[in-house]
Amino acid sequence: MSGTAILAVNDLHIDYYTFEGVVRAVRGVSIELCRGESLCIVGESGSGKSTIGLAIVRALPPNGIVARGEILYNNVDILRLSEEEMSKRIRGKEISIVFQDPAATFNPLFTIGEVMLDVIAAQLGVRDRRRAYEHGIKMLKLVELPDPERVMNSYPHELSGGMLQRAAIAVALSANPKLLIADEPTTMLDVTIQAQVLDLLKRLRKELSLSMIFITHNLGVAAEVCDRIMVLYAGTMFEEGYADTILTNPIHPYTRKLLECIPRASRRVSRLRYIPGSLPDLKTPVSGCPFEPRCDYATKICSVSPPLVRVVGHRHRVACHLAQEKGGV
Amino acid sequence: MGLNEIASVLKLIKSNPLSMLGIIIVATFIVIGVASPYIAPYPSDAWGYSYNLETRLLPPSPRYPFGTDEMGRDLFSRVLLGARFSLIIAVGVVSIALVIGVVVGLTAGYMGGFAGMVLMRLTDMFLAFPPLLLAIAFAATLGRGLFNVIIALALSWWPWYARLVYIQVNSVKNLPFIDAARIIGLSPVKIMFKHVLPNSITPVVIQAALDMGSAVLEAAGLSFLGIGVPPPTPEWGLLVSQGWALINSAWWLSFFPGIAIVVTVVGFNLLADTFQEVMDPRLRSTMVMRGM
Amino acid sequence: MLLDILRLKMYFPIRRGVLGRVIGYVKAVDDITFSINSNEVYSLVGESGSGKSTVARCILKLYEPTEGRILFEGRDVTRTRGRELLEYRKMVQAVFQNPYLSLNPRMSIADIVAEPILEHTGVGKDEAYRAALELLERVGISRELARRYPSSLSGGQAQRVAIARAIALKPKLVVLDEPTSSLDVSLQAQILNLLEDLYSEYRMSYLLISHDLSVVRYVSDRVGVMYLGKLVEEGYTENLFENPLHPYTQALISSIPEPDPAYGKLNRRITLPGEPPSAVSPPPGCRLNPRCPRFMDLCRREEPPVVEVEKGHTVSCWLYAKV
Amino acid sequence: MPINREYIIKRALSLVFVVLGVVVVTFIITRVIPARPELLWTGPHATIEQIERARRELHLDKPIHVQLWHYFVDLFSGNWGVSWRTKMPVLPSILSSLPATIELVVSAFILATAVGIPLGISAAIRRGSGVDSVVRIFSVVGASTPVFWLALLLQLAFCNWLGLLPAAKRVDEYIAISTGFKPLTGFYTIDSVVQGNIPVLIDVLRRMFLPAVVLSLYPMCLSARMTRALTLEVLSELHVRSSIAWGIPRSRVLYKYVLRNVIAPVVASLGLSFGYTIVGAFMVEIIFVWPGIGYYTAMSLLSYDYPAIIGSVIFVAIIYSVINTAIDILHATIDPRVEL
Amino acid sequence: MRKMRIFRYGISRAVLVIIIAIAVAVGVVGYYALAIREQPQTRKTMTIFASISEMTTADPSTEFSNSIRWLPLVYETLLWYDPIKNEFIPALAERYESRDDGMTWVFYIRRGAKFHDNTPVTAHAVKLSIERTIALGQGAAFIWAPVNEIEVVDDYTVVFKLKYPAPLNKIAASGYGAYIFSPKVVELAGAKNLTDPKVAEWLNRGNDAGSGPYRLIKWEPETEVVLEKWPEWWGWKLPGYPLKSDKAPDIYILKIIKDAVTQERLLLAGDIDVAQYVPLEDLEKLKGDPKVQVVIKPSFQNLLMLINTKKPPLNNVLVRRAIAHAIPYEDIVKIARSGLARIASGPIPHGMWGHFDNLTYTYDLDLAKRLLAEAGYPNGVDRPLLLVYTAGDIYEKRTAELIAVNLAKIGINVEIRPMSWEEQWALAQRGWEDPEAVQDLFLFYWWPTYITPFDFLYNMFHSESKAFNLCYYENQEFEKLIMEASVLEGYDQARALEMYYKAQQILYRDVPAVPLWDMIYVEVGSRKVGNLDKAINPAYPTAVFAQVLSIEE
Repeated sequence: MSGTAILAVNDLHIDYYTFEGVVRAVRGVSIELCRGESLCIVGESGSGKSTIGLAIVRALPPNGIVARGEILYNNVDILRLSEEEMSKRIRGKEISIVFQDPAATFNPLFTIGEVMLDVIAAQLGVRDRRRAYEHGIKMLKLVELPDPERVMNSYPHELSGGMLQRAAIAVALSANPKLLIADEPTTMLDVTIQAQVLDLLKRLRKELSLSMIFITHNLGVAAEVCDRIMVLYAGTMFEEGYADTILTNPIHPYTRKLLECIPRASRRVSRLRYIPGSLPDLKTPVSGCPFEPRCDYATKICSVSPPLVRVVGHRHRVACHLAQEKGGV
Repeated sequence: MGLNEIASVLKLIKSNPLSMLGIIIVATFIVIGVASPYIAPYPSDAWGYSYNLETRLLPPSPRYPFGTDEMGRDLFSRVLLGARFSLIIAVGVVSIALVIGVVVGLTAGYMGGFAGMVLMRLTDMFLAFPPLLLAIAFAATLGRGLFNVIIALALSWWPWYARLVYIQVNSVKNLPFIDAARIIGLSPVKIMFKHVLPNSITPVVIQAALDMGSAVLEAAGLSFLGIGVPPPTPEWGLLVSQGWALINSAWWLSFFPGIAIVVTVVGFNLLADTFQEVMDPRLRSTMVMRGM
Repeated sequence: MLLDILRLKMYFPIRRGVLGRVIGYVKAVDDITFSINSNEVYSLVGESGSGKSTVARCILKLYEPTEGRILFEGRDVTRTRGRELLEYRKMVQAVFQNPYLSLNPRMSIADIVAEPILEHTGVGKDEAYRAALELLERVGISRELARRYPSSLSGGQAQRVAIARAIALKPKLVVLDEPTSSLDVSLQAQILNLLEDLYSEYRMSYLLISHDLSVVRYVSDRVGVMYLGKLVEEGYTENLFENPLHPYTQALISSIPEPDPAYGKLNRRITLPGEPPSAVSPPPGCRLNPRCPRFMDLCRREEPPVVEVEKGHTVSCWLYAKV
Repeated sequence: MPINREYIIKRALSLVFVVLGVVVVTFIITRVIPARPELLWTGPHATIEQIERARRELHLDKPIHVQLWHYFVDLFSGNWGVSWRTKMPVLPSILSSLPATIELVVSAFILATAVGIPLGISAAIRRGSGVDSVVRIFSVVGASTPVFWLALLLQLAFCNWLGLLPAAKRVDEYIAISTGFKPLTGFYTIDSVVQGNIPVLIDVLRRMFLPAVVLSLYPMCLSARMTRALTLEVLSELHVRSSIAWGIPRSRVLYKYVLRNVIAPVVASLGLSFGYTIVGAFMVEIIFVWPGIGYYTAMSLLSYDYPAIIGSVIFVAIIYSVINTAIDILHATIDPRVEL
Repeated sequence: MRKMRIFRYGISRAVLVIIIAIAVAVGVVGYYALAIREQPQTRKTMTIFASISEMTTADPSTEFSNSIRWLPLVYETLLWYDPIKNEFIPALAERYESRDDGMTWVFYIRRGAKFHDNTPVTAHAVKLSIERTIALGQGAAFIWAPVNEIEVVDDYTVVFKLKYPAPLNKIAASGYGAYIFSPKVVELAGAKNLTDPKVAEWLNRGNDAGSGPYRLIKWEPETEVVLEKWPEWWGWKLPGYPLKSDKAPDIYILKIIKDAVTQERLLLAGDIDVAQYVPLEDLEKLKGDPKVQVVIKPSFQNLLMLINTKKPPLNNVLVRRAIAHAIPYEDIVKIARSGLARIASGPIPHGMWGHFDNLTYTYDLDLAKRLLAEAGYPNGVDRPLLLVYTAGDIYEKRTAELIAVNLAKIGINVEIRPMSWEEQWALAQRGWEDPEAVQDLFLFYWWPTYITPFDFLYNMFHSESKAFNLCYYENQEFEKLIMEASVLEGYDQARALEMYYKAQQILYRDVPAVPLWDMIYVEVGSRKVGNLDKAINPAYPTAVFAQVLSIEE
C-alpha cells in the first residue's frame, strides 16, 4: 500500500438485515485513495456504492452491519473506534459526506444555520455563537450561495434543491474535512444545476485540497470530476483504474457493455447495445462471478469460482477470469 | 396489500410471539362468540332464564370458575355468552360504519368538487367531537338497546373511515395508473371501482377489522354509563357496571367481565400492531429480523 | 400534420385562505405552438418546471387547457367529449416514467394489457386476452409472466408491459413521458431499442418528453426546447444539436456530462448562473434574461419573437431577431 | 421558533366554523332525530302544559331552519335549557363543575406525557430489548383496559383492601371546614396553596392521585406507543444519519433533532388523547365522586336528563375544538412546514 | 463483527435517568400522600349524610322531590306526624282543633318562633306561605285542594275553612308543600310579590327563609348542601321537646354520592357519617362491624306490578289472577332486596293506617296453571308480555327478572325492557287511548305525599287519574267507595277504614295490579352518630332530622 494513501478499505463486507432476508450489499470491496485524489465509484442501482460511502462515515442505517473488513483512515481502522471517538475525531473534521437527496439530508424542523452552528461548535469547538455564525456565513459564501444570511435562517422547505445541495456541501465542509464523500450529489438536480454543482465541487477540491470519493451511476459525471473510477456490480468491484483508461480502454466485459449502452449527446449511433437480463438477487449467495448470467464471454469457470482481482496495468485492477488471458484488450 | 404483503404478515406473525398471541385471542373470541350458547356450562344462567337462592354470590370455585351473581347464576356462563354480544356489536358497528365511510370517502375523494367538499365538511363536523362523545349523544337520543348501541357507535364512527378512505383515494387517484386508465378511456365510475377502490380499500378494511377491539371497548363504556345494552343481556360492560353495586363483597362480579374485555381488546391491538409494522414501509425497511 | 398545438396555455390557479381565493396562477405552459408529423419522433426537452409534462398532459386530455387549441389530424379536439373523446383516446396513448406506478398493482399484466382492447373493440374476452398475450410477447414478456402482478416484475419488464398497453390499440401517437429515466442505463438501452422497433413497425409518432438530452438526440427527429413554460427553440435534431442557437439550448447541451474524456475536454461549458425563477411570476421580457450570459437590455423589456433561422429551425431570442 | 400570525388567524377563524358545525350536528341529534324532542326535554312527570310550553320554547312549531336559528341564538345567549333532574339551568351547572374536571384532566395529561414520551423514546432506542418489550406490552394492555373497570379495581384495592388512599371525593369536609378552607378559583390545589393550607393540599392531592393515574393510563399508552413508532421512524430518516455524519454528537442529535421531530407529531396528536381523556373522565369522575363535568354528564346519563346530557356534549365538544386549535397552533410553532 | 446500532451508549442512560427522576418524584408525592394522614382538630361537630340523589329545587313551595332530605331541617310545618304511633308532634303550631266534622281547622301558632331573618313566625306568614304554594300550583300544591279559605284571626291563630271534610292535620304535616317561610323573602329577593319568579330564583341561589333548627349555608344541588346549626331556634330552648338533642351536630352536610358501594366505602373510611344506601348484600357484614350501626325502619314506599287490564289476554281476570299466583314473593324479597322488604299485602304498605294483612296472593304455580287453563290458555299465552321498568334501578331489575323466570314456568313469556322513566311513562300514557300499543306489565313505585290510603288508591286505580292509573282500571263500585272514604277520613276514621278495606278487596279480586313488596329503609351510620333511629320518620322519607342526632366525640 502506498504511504500517501489517506483511505484504504480492505475486503469490506456489509449486510442489511431486512424483513425479506439478509441482503449482502457489499462483498469484499477494497479501495485505495491517495491524498488529494478523487475516486468515482460507479455502478447501477443496487450495486452497493452508496453503502460503502455510508460505511466510511459509519452512518449506516440501523439494520446495516459491517460483517467483515477494515476501513483505514490514515492507517487507523475507524471501524474499531468508539462512537465517541468517531464523533469527536473523524466525522466532519476528517471525513464528511454529502447525500443524494438534499431535501432529506436536512431536518425539516431546523434552519440550515442551526445545523451548521452545531457542526461548527462540535467539530471546531467554536462555542461563541457570533464567531460560529460568521464562519458559517463564510462557508455559505464559499459555495456561492447568494444571500447567505437568508439561507442561514431558512428552513429546508424554503430553499430549492440546488441551493440545499450547496448548503449541504457548505455544512459538510464547515469543519475542514480532508476527505469528502459525495453520494450522488447531483442526481436529483437538473442538468444546468448539476453542471453548477459539479463545477463547484471541482473548484472546492482544488482550493481546499480535498480528497474525494464520488459516488454516481452516471459515467458522464464520473468522467468529469474524477481522477480514478471504480466500477461496482452487485456489491463486487469489477474494475478500477484511472478515469481515462477506464472510459477509453475498459477491460472488464461489464464496463465495456456499460459504456456501449449509453446514448451520447456527442454522437448518434443507429442502435444502442444493451446488457440482457437483470441484476442478481443480493439475498441469494453467488458462487461464481455475479455477472456470469449476463456476460457474453462467460465460460465454465465463471459460474464456479469468483474471479480474483488482477492488476492489469498501472493502478488498474480488474476482477475477471478472462482478464489475463485476454491480455488487456 | 397484495399477496406479498400477506405473506410477509404471516411471516411476521409466525416469528413474533405477541402477534401469535393476538391471533389466538381473536380466534378464541370469535369461536366463543359463535359457540357460547352451546358450550356454556349453565346456558339458562347465561341467558338469565334462571335464578337460584342457594348459590347467591359464591366466590370463584371449581364449580363456578368466575363465581356467581346475586341471582345465584354462574358468571362464567354469562361471560362466555357476553362474547357473543360483543362480537355482534363489534361486527355490526364496524361494518355499518365501514359502508357509510367508504361511500362518503370514495365519493368525496374521487369526485371531488362541490359535492365532495360538502361531504368532507360534514365529515369534519362529526370529527370535531371527541371519540365516544358523539356516540353518547346518539345513544342518549335513541335510547337503550342492542340495535341502538350499534347505530349510535356506527354513526359516530363512520367519519373516521370516511376520512381514511378519502386520504387513501386522494393518494391513489393521482397515481399514473389512474391517468393511464383515463387515457385508455375508461368511464369515471369504472375507474373508481376497478382502479381506485381496490387500491385504497385494503388498509381501511384491515383497520376496520382491527377496530373491532375498540368497538368492544366503547360499547362497554356506553353500557357502563347506562346508555348501552340493557340488562339482562350479559354484555361485558354491563356486567362490570352491575358488579360495581356489589364490588365490596363480590369483587369477581366486575373483575372477570373486565378481564374478558381487556383480553379481547389486547388481542385485537396486538394484531393491529403487527399490521401497522408490516404496512408502514418506512418502519419495515428498518425492521431488524435476526436469526433468519 | 398529425398533431397541431396552437398557442397552448395552461395556468393553474393558486388558492389561499379559508375561502380558497385565487391569488395568482402558475403559468406552467404559456403560449406554445408546435406540431408533430405522422411517423415522427418529436421531443420536448427542458428542466423540471419547464412545462413539458404539462404539455403532454394537455395532449393526453388529462388537463383542460386554459387557452389555445389542439388539432389532431386537423380536427379540433381541445374541448372534445363523449364519443369523440373515446375515438381520440384510441389514437393517443402514453407511457409514463415509473412503470410500477403506472400499472394497477391489483391487476395481472394480462388484464392490464387486455383492458384497452376490451374497452374499445367489440371483441370477446378470449380474443382480447389472446391479443394481449401476443402484444406481451412482442414487447419481450413471455407468456408465463402474463398471470403475474406488476410488483413481481423488474423495472424493465414492467415498462415493457406499459408499452404493450400503450400500443394495444395501435395508436397514431404515443406520448412517452420520461420513459427511461427511472431505469438503469443497461435497461434504458433495451427499452429505447424496443421503442424504436415498434416505431418503425407500427408507423406511429412519438412525443418524447425528457430531460435527458442524450436520449433525445438518440431517438428524435425533431426537438423542441422548453424553458419556464415557453418553447425557446425548435429544430431538426441534428441541426439543433450541432448548431444550438438559443443561449439556453447552448447551455443545456454543454452541461451534459460526457463519458468520453476526449469529447469532454473539447467541450467548453456554458454555465447558467442561478436557478429558474418561479413560474408564478416569470420575469418580464425574455424569461431567461436574469440568467442569460448574452443578455441585452431589450431582453428585459420585450418578449423575443420567434425567428426561423434555417428551414425548420426556429428560435425565440433577440439575438437572432432583425430589429 | 416561528410564529405565524396569519396561521393563527386562520386557525381561529376555522375554529368558528368548527364550533358552528358542532352546533349543527347537535341540532340534528336533538331536534331532527327524536320523534318528539319536547318529551325528551321535559322529562318525567311533565304535565301536558309543560310539554306544550317546552314545544313553544324549543320553537318546534316553526319550520326547521327557523328552529336552527333559534337554536343558535339560544346557545350563544347562554340559554342551554333546564335540567329536569335538578331543575337548574344547564350552562351555569356545567361552568361551576369545570374547574374540578380541568384540575383532574390536566394532571392526568401531564402525568401521561411526562411518563409516556420518555417511555416511548427509551423503547425505541433499545428496540428489541427487554425494555422495548415491556413498554410495548404495557402500552397495548394499557390502551385495551376499560378505564372504568380499572378505576373500580384500583379503588377496591387501594381504598378497600389496603386502605392506603381515600376512596372518593375531592376534599375531606372535616379538614376543609375545620381549617377554614375557602374555594376561590375552584382549583383546590391552587386554592390550598394560595391560602397556605397544607392539610387541605395534602388531602386534595391524595384524593386526586388515583383518579388522575387511572385517567392518565390511556393517553400515556397512546403517547408511549406513538413516540416509540415515531422515534423509530425518525431514526431511520436520512437527516439523522447526515447530522451524525457531519459530526454532530449523537446525544445532541437525539435530544435536539430527533426529539423535536418526535415531539411535533406527538403534540399534534395530543388533541385526540385529550378527547379520550375527557370522555374517560365521565366514567372516572362518577366512580371517584369527583364533582366535575364528567360527573355531571354521567349523572345526567344515568337518569336520562336530556337537556343536561346535550348541554354537556356541546360544551365538551367546544372545549375539545378549542384545545385542538390551540394544539394546532402549538404544533405550527414547532413545525415550520405546517401549511397556511 | 460489530453491530452498529444508533444510540448505543450514554443517551439511553440519560433517558433512564429522566424516568427514574419521574419515578422518584411520583414516589415522593405518593409517600406523602400515603404517609401523612393528619386529622386536624375539629372545632365543630359535623355530620355528613350521603344522599343517593342530587337535590332538586330549594323552593319550599314547589319542591316535590329530593330536597326533602334537608327542607324539614331548615323549614318547619305546622305539625309533624309520626305515622307509626299515629300521633302528631307540634311544630310551628303548638296545638290545633278540628270543628264542624272536619270542615274547619284552627291552628295556634307557637309564640317565640322566628325565622332565620329574625322576623317572628305569625299566622300571617302561615297564610301567605300556604297561599303562595296554592297559587304556584306546582309540586304538592294539590294537597291543599280541600281548602276554601285561610283566615288570620290574630297574630297567633289561623283558621282553615274547607270545601269538604279532610284530615287537615295530616295535610299540614305533609313532607311536601306544607312548609312555612318568611314573607320577608319578597323584600330580600327584590320581588313584587310572593309568586314573583324572583323569589324562587333567590331561594335557588342558596338562600333560605325558614324557621328550622338549621340554616342553609352552601347550596350546590348536584354535589353538596351544607347546613349550619341556628342557635336561635325555639326548639333548642324548649325543655322536653322530642325533636331535638343537646348534642346535635353544628354542621350538617348532605353529600351526593350516587351509588351504594361508594357510600359504604366512604362510611367505612370515615369520610361520611350516615349512608342512606349501601349494598343490601353487605348488610350482614356491616351489622357485625363495631364502627357502624344499622338502622332499619319501615317505609311507606311499595313496589307494584301494574297490569294492563285492557289488553288481551290480560283483560281476562283469570289470567291476571294466574299471574298473581305465579310470582315468587318470598324469593323476590330475598333476592331483590336481600330480605329488606316485606311481602306486600294489598297496595297500602305495612304499618300505615289502612293496611290489612290478609291481602297477599299465594305463590302456587299449580293454581296459576289451573287458572290459566280455566281462562282458556292451557298451554300458556302465545305472545310474550312486555314488562317495563326504570333503567338503573337494580331492585326493579332483579324483581323483573325473577317474575320473568317464574311466569315462564306457567307458559307466559316475558320480555323485560328497562326504559328511562320518561320513555316508560310516555309510552304508558298512550294506553288510555290505545291499550294494545303499550306495555303489558309495569313495575311501579308509589309513596304517599301525605299519609292516607286514598293517595294510593285514587292515584293508581281511579279512572280519572289518567296520569298514574296505568292499569287502565275502571270500576265504579271501587271508585265510589274510595271517594266516600276520603271524605269520611276527616271525621269518621272507623267507617273510612272499613270502606278502604272493601275497596282493597275489590282490587284483590280484580287484580289490576300485583303489589309486590313494601320497602324497608336502611340507614347505616357511624357509631358516633347517636339517635339515628329516632331521626328517621317514614312520613318524611329519606329525611334525617339532624336536630335529634347526638354526636359523640
